[in-house]
Amino acid sequence: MFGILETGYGFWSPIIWIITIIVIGIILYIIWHLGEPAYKKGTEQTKPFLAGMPEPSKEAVTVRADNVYWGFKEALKHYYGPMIKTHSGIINDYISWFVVVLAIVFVIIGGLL
Amino acid sequence: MIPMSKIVRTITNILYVFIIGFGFYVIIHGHLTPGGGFQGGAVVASAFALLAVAYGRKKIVSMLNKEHLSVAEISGLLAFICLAFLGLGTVFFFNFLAVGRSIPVFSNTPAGINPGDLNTAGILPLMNIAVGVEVLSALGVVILTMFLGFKEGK
Amino acid sequence: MFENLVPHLPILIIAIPLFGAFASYLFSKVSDKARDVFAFIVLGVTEFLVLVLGKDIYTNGLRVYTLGATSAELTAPTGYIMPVRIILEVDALSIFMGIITVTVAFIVFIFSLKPMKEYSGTDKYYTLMFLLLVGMLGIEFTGDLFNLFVFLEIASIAGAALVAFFTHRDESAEAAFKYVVICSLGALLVLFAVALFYGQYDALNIAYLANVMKYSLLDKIAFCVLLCAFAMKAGSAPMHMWKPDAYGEAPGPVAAILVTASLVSMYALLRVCFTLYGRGLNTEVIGWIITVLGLLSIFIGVTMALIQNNFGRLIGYTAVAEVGFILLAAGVGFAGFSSTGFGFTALQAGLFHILNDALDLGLLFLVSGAVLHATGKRNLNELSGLARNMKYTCIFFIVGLCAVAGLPPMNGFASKLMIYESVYQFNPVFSIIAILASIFMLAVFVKVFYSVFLGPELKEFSSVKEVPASMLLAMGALAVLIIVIGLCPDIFVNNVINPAARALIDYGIYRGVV
Amino acid sequence: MNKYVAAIALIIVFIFMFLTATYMHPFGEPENQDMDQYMIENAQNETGANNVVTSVVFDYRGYDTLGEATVLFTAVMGVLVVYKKTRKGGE
Amino acid sequence: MTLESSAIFNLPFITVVLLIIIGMYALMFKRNLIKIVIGLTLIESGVNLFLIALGYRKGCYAPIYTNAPTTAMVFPTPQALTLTSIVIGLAVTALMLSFAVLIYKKYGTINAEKTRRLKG
Repeated sequence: MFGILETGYGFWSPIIWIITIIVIGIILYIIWHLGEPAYKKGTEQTKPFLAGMPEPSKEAVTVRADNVYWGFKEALKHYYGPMIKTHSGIINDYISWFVVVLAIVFVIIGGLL
Repeated sequence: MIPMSKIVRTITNILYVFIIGFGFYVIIHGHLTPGGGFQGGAVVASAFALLAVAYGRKKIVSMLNKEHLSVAEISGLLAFICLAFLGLGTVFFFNFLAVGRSIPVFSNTPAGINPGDLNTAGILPLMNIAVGVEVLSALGVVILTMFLGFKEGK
Repeated sequence: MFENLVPHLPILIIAIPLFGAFASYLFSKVSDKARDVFAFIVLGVTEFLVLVLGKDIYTNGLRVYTLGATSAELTAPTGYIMPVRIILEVDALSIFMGIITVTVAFIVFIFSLKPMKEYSGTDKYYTLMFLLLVGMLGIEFTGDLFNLFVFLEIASIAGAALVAFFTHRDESAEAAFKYVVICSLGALLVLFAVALFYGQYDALNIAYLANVMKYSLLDKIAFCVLLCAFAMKAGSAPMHMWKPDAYGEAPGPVAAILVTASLVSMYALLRVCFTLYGRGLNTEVIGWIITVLGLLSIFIGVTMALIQNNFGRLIGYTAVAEVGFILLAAGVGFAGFSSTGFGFTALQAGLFHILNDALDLGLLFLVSGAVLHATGKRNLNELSGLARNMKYTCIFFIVGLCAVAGLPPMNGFASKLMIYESVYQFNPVFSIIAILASIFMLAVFVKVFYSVFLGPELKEFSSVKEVPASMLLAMGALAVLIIVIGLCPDIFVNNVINPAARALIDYGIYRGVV
Repeated sequence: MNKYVAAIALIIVFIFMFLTATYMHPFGEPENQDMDQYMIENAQNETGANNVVTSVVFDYRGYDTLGEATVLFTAVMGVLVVYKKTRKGGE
Repeated sequence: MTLESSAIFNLPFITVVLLIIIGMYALMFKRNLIKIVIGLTLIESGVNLFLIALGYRKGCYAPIYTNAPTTAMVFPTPQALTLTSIVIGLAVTALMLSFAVLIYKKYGTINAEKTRRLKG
């Protein structure tokens, strides 16, 4: 049938998925519609309120890409430390890795098979 | 780079004609003797290298024009691929001069041991010449470019 | 008249871009406009021809072209057992890859019309682009091992020169040097393997070699060399390190087409495994090796992508992970070498993922090129809030993001679902790792999306304008392709992927031409 | 990358490459020679060239030669890209 | 099998292997970019020598009809292949050396340990 991909163990149909998304969207729209009607854009309501302090500049509050997964990187320090060290950027290391893989494949296929 | 001494330049003046002549000999006799377009082109390009070394940076720019060499390179390649395209009536790369023998150019086909005749081998000599022109100008461009080095923007 | 041309299409598809490469350099000496028009015509004609050939091959089966013989179908000389000339052999898989290659190249060409005007040396840029296309097409269509080496070198050299195109940047020279050293090492080892075959069987034709193969120790060693060389050129971990370097420093459109170039190496790997060796060696062990390489690539690629700060480099690491998915599927497909069951599904999924990968990563690299064109920056730390001024680019990025991360209903989801399900039959743990990596991938691109397009608008970007229409058109074409494939994956899988996978499994047809 | 691991890998590769050298047919006595024998016998007749190598280079494997000339052309383009004039603004 | 034709006396092939391994050694352990290029050309010469050596037949001459006896000729194909691969090697070497020159211009050094701004 059109739009149904049989994978052999299940199926995937984008059509059904889109119908589901539309239904969910309608429900969300209804919920949004029940919200506070007094909200107005561009009035005093939307201004950020920082305990009476002046608002800092945009440059200061921008979260930079480096800081996005800071906690994650900090938690996996023991994985990322050696990993960054391995990606040393020296061309000799790149070739060494190739030769190591070649040796392993030689031993497995040439030696054991 | 500064030009080399007068002795070197004089010898170069005499020698480079012979080197280029020998290179073209190798190109043209590619289907009869060891050699061919690539080897002959490399020989000719070595004459360019000799000139570049002997005369130095300033003089060589007036002697060899990179643009002209570039155009020669493209025309050699275009000639080569067009020769291949010409066989397309049968098959790409078909040796239409040697096999049908309808056109009396390069169409002799000797058999067995023979001293060799230039008028043989179909499109092979033409391809040799095309490739020879391409190689000599390509190597010439490389030699000139690497010899002259970086040019800063205006 | 046109019917007479169809037998010649395999060579014309390679020779016309090659002619275009030579002639476009001449044209650019006349004027840039003439060159652009000429290149457009040549690429359009190539695209048309490759589609015609595709239709022919999907209906009539494989096509053979003998270069220089008295007839195109005459693979061996009359009354003789083996081929002495170079043979082009185009089956469903080759033409599948060919259509991907030419389409991506066409779109990339349209994209690079505007942004490359700002740099010097555009004449060389287009010539090298054509040559890269020729190299890839040559690898795909050839039926001769030495010829494959030659075209591998053309693709490598053109790719390296394109990586170095931004000579005003310091790092591009370094990236190009690494790229050319790695590629030529791989190509030389391929040549070594070719020499091993030549010494044993005195033949260079893939089909003939597959027929007479004795699977001796020399053949095994040649297989190891070919496997490692092509895996390195495809960018599998732990031999992937050149990939983020090269992709990060290349111009955006060049990186987009280099993705396809590494997928062409993947094609060569599949061709060697399935067609040249087939069931001769222990498929289970080799399948395990390829699978493990794929898993390593997925894991390392995704985790390293998370901490990158350069736009191109980040997508380069995700490209490593995507190649890992393909290797995983191909390895499982090779382990269960059959035309039914999970092995076949995995193989189909791998081929489907090749198609999706070329489109998705191509789109993302084009977006990175567009961002570079608009702002002149690639560092994610310096970018912010571009969605306000670059609405369409932002939308295309969302499409690419969803596709690469495997969010429904994009095409990436369909192929990844097939990979998960078939790999689950092979080994459940692998499947779970792949699913986790896919979630990581989403996290990676959420980071990029947040830091480039969301966030407060900075003063320095307040004057940024949307990129020109030709670039939007190119990105839009890729996005539309992605959405169309995502919405009707069954049509593509049944009509395009299935014959290509069958061409790999039923290797007897390919081998039977000589 | 650990130097010792790399050295051991290199030694393993060397051992297997050495095996290829010893398993290959004895030098000067190839086992199969069908393709080349065909070329030696028929090249002069089919192409008309006295030099069999030239007939192989330009006729039997002419497509390779086209590729080879293209490689040279590509490398020249690459060299020209490297040495190209950079514009004033650094681009 | 006599001693001379026994497999261990495949000396040309052993030379080939040595050339390739020396080239790989240079690629893996030499930090000078020019030496890396030299290592690649060594591998390339090794492979070319391998091809040429495969095409040799004992007591045969160059495959040219001008002078050679028609029955005894060495294989022409490896010579053609080697010609192709030599030209390709030349092209690659020229390109790699250009990149090395460019790296020297930009970084002021050709030490591989110092030319690694792309890492991590």
